[in-house]
Amino acid sequence: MYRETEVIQTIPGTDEMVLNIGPQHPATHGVLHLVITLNGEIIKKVEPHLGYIHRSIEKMCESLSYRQFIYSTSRMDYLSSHINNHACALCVEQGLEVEIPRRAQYIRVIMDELTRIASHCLWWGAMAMDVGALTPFFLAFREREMINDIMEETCGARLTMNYMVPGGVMFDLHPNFVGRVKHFIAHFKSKIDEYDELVTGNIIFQNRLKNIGVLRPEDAISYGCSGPTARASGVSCDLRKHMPYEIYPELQFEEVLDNGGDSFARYLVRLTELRQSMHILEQLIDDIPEGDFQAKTKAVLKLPKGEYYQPIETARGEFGVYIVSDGSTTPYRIKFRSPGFSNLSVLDHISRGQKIGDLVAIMGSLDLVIPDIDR
Amino acid sequence: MGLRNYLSDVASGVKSLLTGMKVTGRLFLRHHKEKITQQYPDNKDTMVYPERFRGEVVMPHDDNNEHACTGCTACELACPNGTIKIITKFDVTPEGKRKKAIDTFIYHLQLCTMCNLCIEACPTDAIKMAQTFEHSVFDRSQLIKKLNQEGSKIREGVE
Amino acid sequence: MEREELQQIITNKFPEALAAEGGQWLNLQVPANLWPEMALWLRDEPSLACNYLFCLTCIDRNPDLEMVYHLRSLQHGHNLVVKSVLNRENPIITSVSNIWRTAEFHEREVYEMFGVAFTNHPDLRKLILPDDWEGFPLRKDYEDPINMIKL
Amino acid sequence: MMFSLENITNSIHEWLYANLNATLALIIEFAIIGVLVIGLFAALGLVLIMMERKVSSWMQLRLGPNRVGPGGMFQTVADTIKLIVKEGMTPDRVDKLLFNLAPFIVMVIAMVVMAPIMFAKGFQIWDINIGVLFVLAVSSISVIGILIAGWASNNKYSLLGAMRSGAQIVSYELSAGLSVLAIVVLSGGLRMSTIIDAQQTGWWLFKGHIPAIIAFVIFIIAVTAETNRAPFDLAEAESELTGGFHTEYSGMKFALFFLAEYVNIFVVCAIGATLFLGGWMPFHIGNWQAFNHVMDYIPSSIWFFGKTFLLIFIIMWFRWTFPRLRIDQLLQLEWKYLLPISMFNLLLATVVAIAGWHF
Repeated sequence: MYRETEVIQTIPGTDEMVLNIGPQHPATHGVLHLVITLNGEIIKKVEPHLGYIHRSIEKMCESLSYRQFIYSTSRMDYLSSHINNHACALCVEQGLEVEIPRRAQYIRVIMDELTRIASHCLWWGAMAMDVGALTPFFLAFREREMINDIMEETCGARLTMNYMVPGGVMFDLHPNFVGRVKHFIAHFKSKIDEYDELVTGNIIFQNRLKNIGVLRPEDAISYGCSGPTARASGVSCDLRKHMPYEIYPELQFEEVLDNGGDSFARYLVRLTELRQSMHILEQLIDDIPEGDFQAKTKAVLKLPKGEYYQPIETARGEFGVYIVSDGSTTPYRIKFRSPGFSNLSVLDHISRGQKIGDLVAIMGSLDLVIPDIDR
Repeated sequence: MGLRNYLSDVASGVKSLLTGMKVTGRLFLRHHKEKITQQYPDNKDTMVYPERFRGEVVMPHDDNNEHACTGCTACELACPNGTIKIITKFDVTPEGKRKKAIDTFIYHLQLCTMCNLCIEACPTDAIKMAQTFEHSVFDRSQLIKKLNQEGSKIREGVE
Repeated sequence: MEREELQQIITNKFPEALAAEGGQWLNLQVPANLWPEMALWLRDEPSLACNYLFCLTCIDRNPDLEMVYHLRSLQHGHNLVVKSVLNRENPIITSVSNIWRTAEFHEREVYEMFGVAFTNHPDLRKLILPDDWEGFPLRKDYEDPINMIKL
Repeated sequence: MMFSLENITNSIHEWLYANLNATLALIIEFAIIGVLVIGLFAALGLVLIMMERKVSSWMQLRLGPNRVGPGGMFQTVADTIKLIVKEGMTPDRVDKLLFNLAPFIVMVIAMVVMAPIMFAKGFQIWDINIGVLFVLAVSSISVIGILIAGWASNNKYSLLGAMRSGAQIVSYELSAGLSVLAIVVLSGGLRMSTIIDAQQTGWWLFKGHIPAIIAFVIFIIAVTAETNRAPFDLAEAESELTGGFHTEYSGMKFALFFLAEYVNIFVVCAIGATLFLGGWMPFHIGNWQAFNHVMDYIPSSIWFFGKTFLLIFIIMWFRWTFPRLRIDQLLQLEWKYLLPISMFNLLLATVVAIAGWHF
């Protein structure tokens, strides 16, 4: 009746065992596969195995024209697809040397900031869910849904908009757009305090994140971290300030920095960035200049022979588009420098010695989007 | 000193927890007024679809079963995924000239990413995006669509 | 720092580094054997302090392979592109993962996509592709009749 | 009172003993009780799962289940039917005996704990003289069921979940016991009926001064942890361990774990209601004769279930508000905060009881 069964294997000679987290796991938000070595609850090593959603977008883009390849970047970091498209459009414009109409610049920046808010909202909900609180997720979606509706009305899609085209934007703003954004700002201002009450101040939440996954500034730089992940370690790297594009130099906003370096600092930086994005939106929404929304470009775009790199600040960090052109209608080589790829590489370094629950919290605070990592 | 810290820790911790419970308690009492989810198939009649929403490429035909597509294949070239395939034929006009026209406008919905580039590329506004979005079918071949209707021809005056 | 000034400093130290004309940033062509020494110097030289490797990739310049390193100095705010041409048949270059840790992942990606072998890399395995994958997908001569659909 | 559960049980008891011989009567009584407990078990599962889903949906501004029956009332019935007809899978490399045994252990323990609970005035299965002690003793066995489930599954997630659960339940048993002891000291008895009778003039929560209030708070926290509920749901920890100790379970075996969880909540809340809120005792205010009289008209079973469900609601409220603790924080909370406080509190309660400072 009783049968001797195989027991869970440990690494010979140690008390350590290997645990596969993912590719299907609630905490990995997608298909990230982590092979972690555990001693009890303590993490000894984290080894990411990527590629479950690798589509080789870089190779695909080599056969697409400069208008066509932009859409594929929405499928990388799908939470900030506008900003990815923006980077591609900017990179092509850099090669074409076209002047973008001022109205288009305003629209682009507004869309970028709305996307950033939507992305951070989703992150906030997912982060709270990672540490076990389920209600914030729905509150975050309430706000995100408003942005999605605005996007749907103006851009025609909710997630993968493909609204940015070389030379400007695809359509003009919808007549309702300004009113709806203003309504959103007023709504969100009253709700963001609820976020603080429900999650930020909560002692369990704070204890789960404080002093967990501490990333020192020199490590953040060495590992190539960018965006809120690096800024939470005190590394000033906001490309909107350091390598400004569009109308960012004219705007009043602060680069959010924190010196904590732990998960809670990353959390606070993102939450403050939400407020900064609102501040940017408030400056822009009232005086969008009249004019063209798209510069005149040729039907078939050809970039002069050369190399173009365009970095942009997405919700997750520095997204770079590196186009090598041989003068034909399609790029010779495209490299997408995705923020998630570098931010993921730091995971092993900062989660060693922490517990499984902490690993989940650290992954949440790094705000990883898996298609962005795999490309 | 140690005891005092200990007690103030406990007090501030409890306070933060009660603040959180206040928020969810407030939401609980407000639940009948505010709903963030929708009963999707039930509210279909009252749902408003934004006119720019991109669900599927369609070719509008007027009452005389005429469309505006000249068969220039600009959309086919603009499409990044090979979604559109246009088969052209040559019509003979009343004046006896041979004129290029579409025979079949094939649209592979299963490949389409709704990027809107074909609509932007179309010089005659012959195709547009429809607001439908329920495209699930049991057989993938049903997603290959012929956009021009049977017996349709090009509208007069469209070049 | 101005581009000319930057070029001056580097070519004084490494006369073999050839600066290319044009491009948005200073573009240097470096022999592969010189690269590890130069990389360390680029990071540690206080006037350059290129401490942030933000992009590492490879280009298949048929027939050669070309490694591209994009460097930024977070203190001084200048950017720098370093390139190194490798032999297609036997592409070997020293890893810079001990200088910039981010290179560890990026080099693994380049290794599987282009087949560039990085010496001194701590863990040179395939990162994205399955372990039994054959061929280097991002090379121009890569053919895969099943997975690549020509439109 | 015209309607009383006490009269019904007494008349059944007398009729059985008058018409049948003693052994047969006892067997029939056992059978009746067995059917009632299983019925209550099923009914509680359905009601509590429904309640959980509605409470969670309302706190999250969702609609919640609303398809099956009016207002989604029969959703859990439909779910239960689904779980019953599902294939009960036993994975290949598990320890089959223990794997299949574990859900039953957990369920049986949840049922046994119901024995000394007084559901209404005079309506109780077994007024055992160590009532409270019995509950504490038996409910702590449930950790064995969880440990067996986690070990037998031969899954690393299950094992981690079970080990966490073991550490957690064993620790929190202490402060739950100590907070219960505070009330035992005040009432002067372990028997459930003694404790309830001691609250004739007022519930312990109100007349027990500070020690009773502290004991109540600690009790609620400790039993939340003991029943593996969020924020102490480390044994399941969905975002960390996918399903924790029941990762490998499906179908009816999973349903038994699920039901046992909810019945355990009911049981601990019933104990809480009995100890701190006077069980079936109506709410009385000092000398307000008219008010007290109106309160007396409400049946005792409604008082009991009302109080129990209030406590269940609070525990559900916790779940949908708080993030989960980490395992070391969980143990830290117990050993650094709850245990010292409850020990001190027991001392305080003893002083209050000896000095007779309570009302």
